[in-house]
Amino acid sequence: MKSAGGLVIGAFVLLLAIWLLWVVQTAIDIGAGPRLAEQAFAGLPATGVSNPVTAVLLSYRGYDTLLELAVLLAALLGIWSLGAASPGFQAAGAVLQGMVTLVVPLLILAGGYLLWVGGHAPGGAFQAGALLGAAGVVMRLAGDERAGLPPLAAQRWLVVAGVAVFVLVGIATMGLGAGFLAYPIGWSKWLILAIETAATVAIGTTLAAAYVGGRPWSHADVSGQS
Amino acid sequence: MEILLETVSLLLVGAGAFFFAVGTLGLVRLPDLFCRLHALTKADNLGLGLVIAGLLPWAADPFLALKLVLIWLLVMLSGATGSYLIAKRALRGDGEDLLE
Amino acid sequence: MSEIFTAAAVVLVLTMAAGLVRVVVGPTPADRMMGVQLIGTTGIAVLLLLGFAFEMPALADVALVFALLAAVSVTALTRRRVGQDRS
Amino acid sequence: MAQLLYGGAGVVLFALGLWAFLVYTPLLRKLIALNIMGSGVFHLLIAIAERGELPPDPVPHALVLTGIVVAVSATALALAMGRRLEEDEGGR
Amino acid sequence: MVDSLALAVSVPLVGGLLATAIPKRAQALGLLASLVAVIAVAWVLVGVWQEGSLRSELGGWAAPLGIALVADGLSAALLAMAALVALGVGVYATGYFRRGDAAAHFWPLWLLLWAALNGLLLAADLFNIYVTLELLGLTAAALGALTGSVEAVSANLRYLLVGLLGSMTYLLGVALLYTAHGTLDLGLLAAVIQPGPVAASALVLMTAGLALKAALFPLHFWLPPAHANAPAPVSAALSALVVKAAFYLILRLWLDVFAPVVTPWAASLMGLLGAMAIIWGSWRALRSERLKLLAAYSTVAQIGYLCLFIPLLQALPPGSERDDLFVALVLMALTHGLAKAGLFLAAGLVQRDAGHDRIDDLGGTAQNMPATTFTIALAGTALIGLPPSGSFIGKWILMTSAIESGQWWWILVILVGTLLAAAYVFRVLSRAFNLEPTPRRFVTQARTEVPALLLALASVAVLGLAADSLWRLLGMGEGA
Amino acid sequence: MSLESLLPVSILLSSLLPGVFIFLVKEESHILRGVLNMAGALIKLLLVGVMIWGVYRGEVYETRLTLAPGLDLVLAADALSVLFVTLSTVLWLVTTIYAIGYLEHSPNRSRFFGFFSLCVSATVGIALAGNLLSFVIFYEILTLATYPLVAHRGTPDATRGAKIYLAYTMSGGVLLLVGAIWLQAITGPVDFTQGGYLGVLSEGLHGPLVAVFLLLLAGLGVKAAIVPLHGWLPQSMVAPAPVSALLHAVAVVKAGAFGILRVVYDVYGVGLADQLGLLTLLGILASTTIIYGSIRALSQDGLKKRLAYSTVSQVSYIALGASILGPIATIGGMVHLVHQGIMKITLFFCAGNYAETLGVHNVSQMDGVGRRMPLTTLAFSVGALGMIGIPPIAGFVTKWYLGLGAVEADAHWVLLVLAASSLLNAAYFLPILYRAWFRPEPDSWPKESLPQGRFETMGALLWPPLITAALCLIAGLFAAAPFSPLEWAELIARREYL
Amino acid sequence: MTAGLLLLFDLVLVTTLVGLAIAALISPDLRRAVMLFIAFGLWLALVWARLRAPDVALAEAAIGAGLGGALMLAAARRAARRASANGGIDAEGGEA
Amino acid sequence: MTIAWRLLGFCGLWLIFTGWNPGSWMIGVPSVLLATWAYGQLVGDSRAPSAARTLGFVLFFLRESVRAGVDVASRILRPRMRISPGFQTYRMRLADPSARVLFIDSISLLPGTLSADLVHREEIRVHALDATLDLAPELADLERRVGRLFGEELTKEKHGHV
Repeated sequence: MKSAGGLVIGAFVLLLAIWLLWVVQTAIDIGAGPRLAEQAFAGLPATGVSNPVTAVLLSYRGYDTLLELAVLLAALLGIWSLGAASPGFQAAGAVLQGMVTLVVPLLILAGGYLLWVGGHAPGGAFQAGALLGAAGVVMRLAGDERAGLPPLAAQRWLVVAGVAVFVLVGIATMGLGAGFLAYPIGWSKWLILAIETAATVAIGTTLAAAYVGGRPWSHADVSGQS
Repeated sequence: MEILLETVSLLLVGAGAFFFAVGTLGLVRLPDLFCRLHALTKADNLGLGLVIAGLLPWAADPFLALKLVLIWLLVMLSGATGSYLIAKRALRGDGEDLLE
Repeated sequence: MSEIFTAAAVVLVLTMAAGLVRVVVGPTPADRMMGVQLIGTTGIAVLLLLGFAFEMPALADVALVFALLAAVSVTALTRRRVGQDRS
Repeated sequence: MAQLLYGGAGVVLFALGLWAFLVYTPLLRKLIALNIMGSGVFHLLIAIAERGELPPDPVPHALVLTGIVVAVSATALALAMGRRLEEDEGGR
Repeated sequence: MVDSLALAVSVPLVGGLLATAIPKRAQALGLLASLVAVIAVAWVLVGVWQEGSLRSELGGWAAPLGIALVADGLSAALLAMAALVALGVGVYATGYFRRGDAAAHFWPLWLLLWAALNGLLLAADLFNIYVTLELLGLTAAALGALTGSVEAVSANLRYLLVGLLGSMTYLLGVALLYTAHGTLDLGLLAAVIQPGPVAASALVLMTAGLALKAALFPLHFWLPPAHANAPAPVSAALSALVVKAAFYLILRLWLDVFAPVVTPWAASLMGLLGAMAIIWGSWRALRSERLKLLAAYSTVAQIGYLCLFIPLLQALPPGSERDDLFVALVLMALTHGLAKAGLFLAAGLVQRDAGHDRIDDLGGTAQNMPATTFTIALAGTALIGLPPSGSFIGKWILMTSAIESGQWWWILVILVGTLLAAAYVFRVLSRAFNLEPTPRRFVTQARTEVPALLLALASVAVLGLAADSLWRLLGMGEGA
Repeated sequence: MSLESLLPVSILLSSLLPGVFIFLVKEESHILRGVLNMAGALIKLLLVGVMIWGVYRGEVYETRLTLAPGLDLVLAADALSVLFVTLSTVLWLVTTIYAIGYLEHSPNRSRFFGFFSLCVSATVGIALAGNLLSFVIFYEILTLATYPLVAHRGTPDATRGAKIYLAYTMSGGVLLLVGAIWLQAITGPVDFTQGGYLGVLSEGLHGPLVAVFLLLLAGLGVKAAIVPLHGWLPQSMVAPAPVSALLHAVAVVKAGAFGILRVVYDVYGVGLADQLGLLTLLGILASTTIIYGSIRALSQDGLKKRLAYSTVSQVSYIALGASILGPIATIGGMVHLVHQGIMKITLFFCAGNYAETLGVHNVSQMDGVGRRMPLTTLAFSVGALGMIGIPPIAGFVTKWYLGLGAVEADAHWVLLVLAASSLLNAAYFLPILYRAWFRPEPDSWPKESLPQGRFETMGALLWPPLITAALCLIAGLFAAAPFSPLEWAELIARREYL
Repeated sequence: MTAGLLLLFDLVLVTTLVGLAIAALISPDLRRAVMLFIAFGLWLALVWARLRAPDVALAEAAIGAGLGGALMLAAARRAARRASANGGIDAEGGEA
Repeated sequence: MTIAWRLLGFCGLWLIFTGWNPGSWMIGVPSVLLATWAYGQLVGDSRAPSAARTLGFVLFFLRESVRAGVDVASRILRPRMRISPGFQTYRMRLADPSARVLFIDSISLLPGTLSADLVHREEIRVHALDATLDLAPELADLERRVGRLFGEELTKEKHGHV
């Protein structure tokens, strides 16, 4: 089964790859200009942040990021709807526990650092959130069934925090007469920081909860559920 | 002064690269899992330490230098823990498992 | 100086590529994981060297993340769930 | 030059992922294939953002960051669904 | 400045957040959010009706750098349909999910799906479309797997994977376009795009990706199991809206952005695929043993009808004839959306009442639930394309164009498709006539039956008889 | 919106709205349902009366709803539509009374009367349709609305019959649709015009126009049961008697025949149709059907089946009338639209009465029914003799005018057809009458239910056939009076041949 | 000098990246595939760092080495256990 | 008191991360607090190392690390590798959890040894590249140094060779 079909598919994909290589070359030749880079740098002062990537993510294309956070939330909701979490891990031995004891606070600290630094240097909410999520993963691996997360009711608020703050800021700016997510001059930096902070917390919680892999401890905490 | 610094750096980084290479060689050459763990933890940690030492003079500010050292410490911590975990799992085995 | 760093990075990348043989040939998952760890450690060195060669201090942060997460996959590989261990 | 080299690598990764996605059936393989496909596209984007001496174009970087988050979310959901299936099969 | 376009996306989003955070009140909050969202959509609709088209630059950044939301007649029409279906599905869901935690899982995902859908319909940026597509795909797959049965989870897992494959392929096309033209905005891209290998490849890649998501033959294989095994309100939304959304994007790309790139040959290929989808989908629907599977296969066929328009639209020069044909296409899409939603909702009731949905054993149930059977009949009328449904008018115009442009062979396909559709619809309906005892009243469970009935009725009566206003809506959208 | 433009749509709604409400009526609410039914029928009759008067005086009634650019739903009243509308309205009233009695104790009455009203609405819509699009719309709705009536009983036979009915009518509908669309693609949107509207633009389009005509004829011929498209009609005899009555006398077959009249007179125009050779074709088809139907009727033992084949045969008189060039034959065909309707409905009512009261379904069981049920059999006799063409019953008028028209147009073969068919009519009806009146009563009837009133059967079943039989006589006796069907048909023919 | 070195560097990076991808995709053993995929992720982060995209490299490193790797490893381990259980060497009576 | 030290430590780390940037403390303060709290949750009951003795240990550690690297490199680089691997068991006497962890980790970074398992809370199985040597004295020395760092005095003789 695999031999004949696989060969056909292989040949097809090979041809596709060759064709695409040529197309990519053509495309690079056509579009060798600055694309959006110069515009992005030119707009930087107005965004209140000096890291261009953050400016794109939260100012120019903030709406994308808003929806991206919603995607993350949707994935977690899907995971939660599939049933209870898988069993936790055995308690960590001394050596692993020793590492976890050091690494988890460091991950939290590094998360905070990346969040902060995102305004003017590489870093930002997602990287920071990923580190927080990794802290959760490490804790679960070390035997904490909850991956260091608060009870489910609180978790629910935490995972929506990112999108919530984002969209509320958007609606608020609209109410101020500036259009959705159009930050007023001068406020931009702080609003972005606020959004990023909420997003970091939400991403961290979501990733850790996704690693837990289901509605955690559904027997004990069923009251928060239905 | 500059030249001296560059030479020291060059030597340290070169030595570091050498130890990395040796570690890799050990990883490939050594006969069993545990021996390879030795190569991985020790040679690479030393290599990284040397590279970082070679870079330290070029750090723009002391905080960056400290960050580099912190990275090294973290690598050692995780290297030691990782090798311990692998060795332990390999020793105990559990059917499915890491030694196949 | 950046030439030296780049050259060192090339050497390191080559050794990493060689180390990947261990990931491919194994023979045990633990061996493969060691190969992965090798990429982690050597990668940190490469990142730092590149960071200095390109004058991008941010790469040190990437290295920091590498370092912080180096042990996660090893841990994930070796940990057992409740009730799954024989010993 | 770097654009072409790395962009070409991106296309190759995409094609490889596509091939593996079509050829293999197990979920995990398909997910790996998808992620490699995605990485290929991201790779292309990052490659064209690189502009030699000039600072790179931040827009593709931002797009790729968004793409990575989306890919991770989807992978996590797919794995959870796969686990659910395994449990059901095990229960039979 | 209140931005109705942004509200149309953010209101369901906020609703989803609230429903996530407060699961005990998920249903009430969800319904409330649905109502507000419908108002927001109505607002957009009024705006489009008056202005022709709306555009808002989000974040205060103009197009190439920022992201814009655009509503023209086409998106407004689909937005309105989505709102109608969503409202129906929402009310239906309050009666359908009896277990509290099922509702608590349904509502957040459902509102996120709606937000994604509105976002997709309003998007004017290639990458933003990708994000909305992914949000749509993830929520749809998660909702589809909500019953938790092995069939549902495995079918929707496949759906998820296929959807991801589609979005990755689409994204590669986006990357190529950005490489060559340095912009992601649909309007700007349409202005600079030129026929050539890059544009052609991007079009092929993006279309292939979207065709996977739109279940265009032969990439439809994932749809029937996924839609047939999802909970009824979800199947309704999936079939009526999610698949349409992907097709909407194909349409946007082919007609707006890539218009100079599309060749008659390519358009005919789309038509051919559509024709095959019609025949194959209808045939499989006729052969299905289960009601929901039948409905799912009929979706495959209906997407085929929409594809038939593409070669004809491509062949016609801009002008009133082409506009008519275009509106007819939208009319068919709307009719099918509403009808399919009604059909799936009704099928869900039948399934719950009978405990199964095997067509051959449905006699008693069909007899027992007149309103539901009636819903199936009305929806079936629209699916076949009988008057006075909107799809009748759509088919009329489609066939007129086919004759006028000399592509008469599509008519044969339509005829066969119509007859097959009649066959599979009446195969179900004939079960309603048997010797079971008389039902006592027409409607037994108003909360579930009435939304389904109204949706089906809208597809038959309202869309058919008030189709002219659609011309006004879209005609103005084109003029502006 | 003026009163004139509201009238056609009010006529439509007077049966549509009650129909919709009847669906919602609880099964046991007999009275409410009856009131809705009767109120609808009476209001419709009233409105139709107003319309007849208006049309007679030359008023124009038109409702126009734009569905899409170039696609108008037009409801308009001309003389031809008034003829058909009046027939439907009167017979709906009668049939409703009959059906209320007939379905006294059977299940699913709300569903039945709901679809019944929809069916009448569709028929009225067909009658009032002012262009081909509207015609097609109501034609298809009629298919949809009659399907549940055919399948109503829910027995395997019923569902099978309904399936066959549907297969035929859907296929026909699809062909009609293609024809209509093709025609519209050629002409653009044009309303029905007296004398036809294709004449002026037919230059160079003869080929397509013939093809379109064939498509339209195929579509309409299915419902009009023209051989070889008649197969569904005998099969759908499984429906309850009121349905058969309405189906055969008014709604379905007449819709087809009416459509043929519309296409020949108001789309193509007789001149063009003749020029294209279409009239000859139609004439041959009609004659074949007339003879074939009669021959098949001879061998049927089931009473309803015999009547069904009789319908196949009789309806084609209408097409035959249309196929003969000349106003007199036109009058004959048009008036038969009405005459065949009232005669055939009488026969079906009676057949239903026999079945309901005595359990008699077959001709062979009918010995002596005239003694047991004299009034019913009297009505039956009137209908049957009318069918054969005995004066002074309505059927005679038809055949007379058809014959005259044939002579006028030098189509002498038509006379042969008429004579043969009359002989055959006699051959399959007279034995029934003989059995009914002159054979002795059997000891017991297959399944007798006791009469509840003073008469041989319950009043609601008895009065309708008596009324329609009377109408047959009146239509024949007072054929020359103003507002008689004949007079009206002459009015139409004058306008068509103007 | 630098340009040449950089080109060499690029070539090694790209070749190895593609090699890793191929190895990960065709590896017959799922766990090996996953580990190769983790290695691929780390390598990708390196490549992106080389392409001056530290933001993206950070994200890829954090995800590839952290959550993604852990999730996939868990899935691969389950698959391996099931395979061994089906092969009759059931360790402790199955997972479920 | 320990909390203050921990806070100070994490503040120092924050400084290392961000450099001298007053504004950063807006995020820094919550991060440091959270990290300190998490550390407190995870660390359990354990002593802190003595700051004064850390320097000495670090120097020792650096020296040993280099020695270890050179040692392993020299073994690997010989054409016929000079190894005879095997296990030895060492009974640990340290009491403080942090000290034990530091000890076990340090073993892996010292020449020729690798801690592989901990049995019954005190028996460390040590893998040696050259198992022919007796590792006990060296390990005991290391253990003593670690103990001293945490304020635990261990006698020189009583190393637990099994």
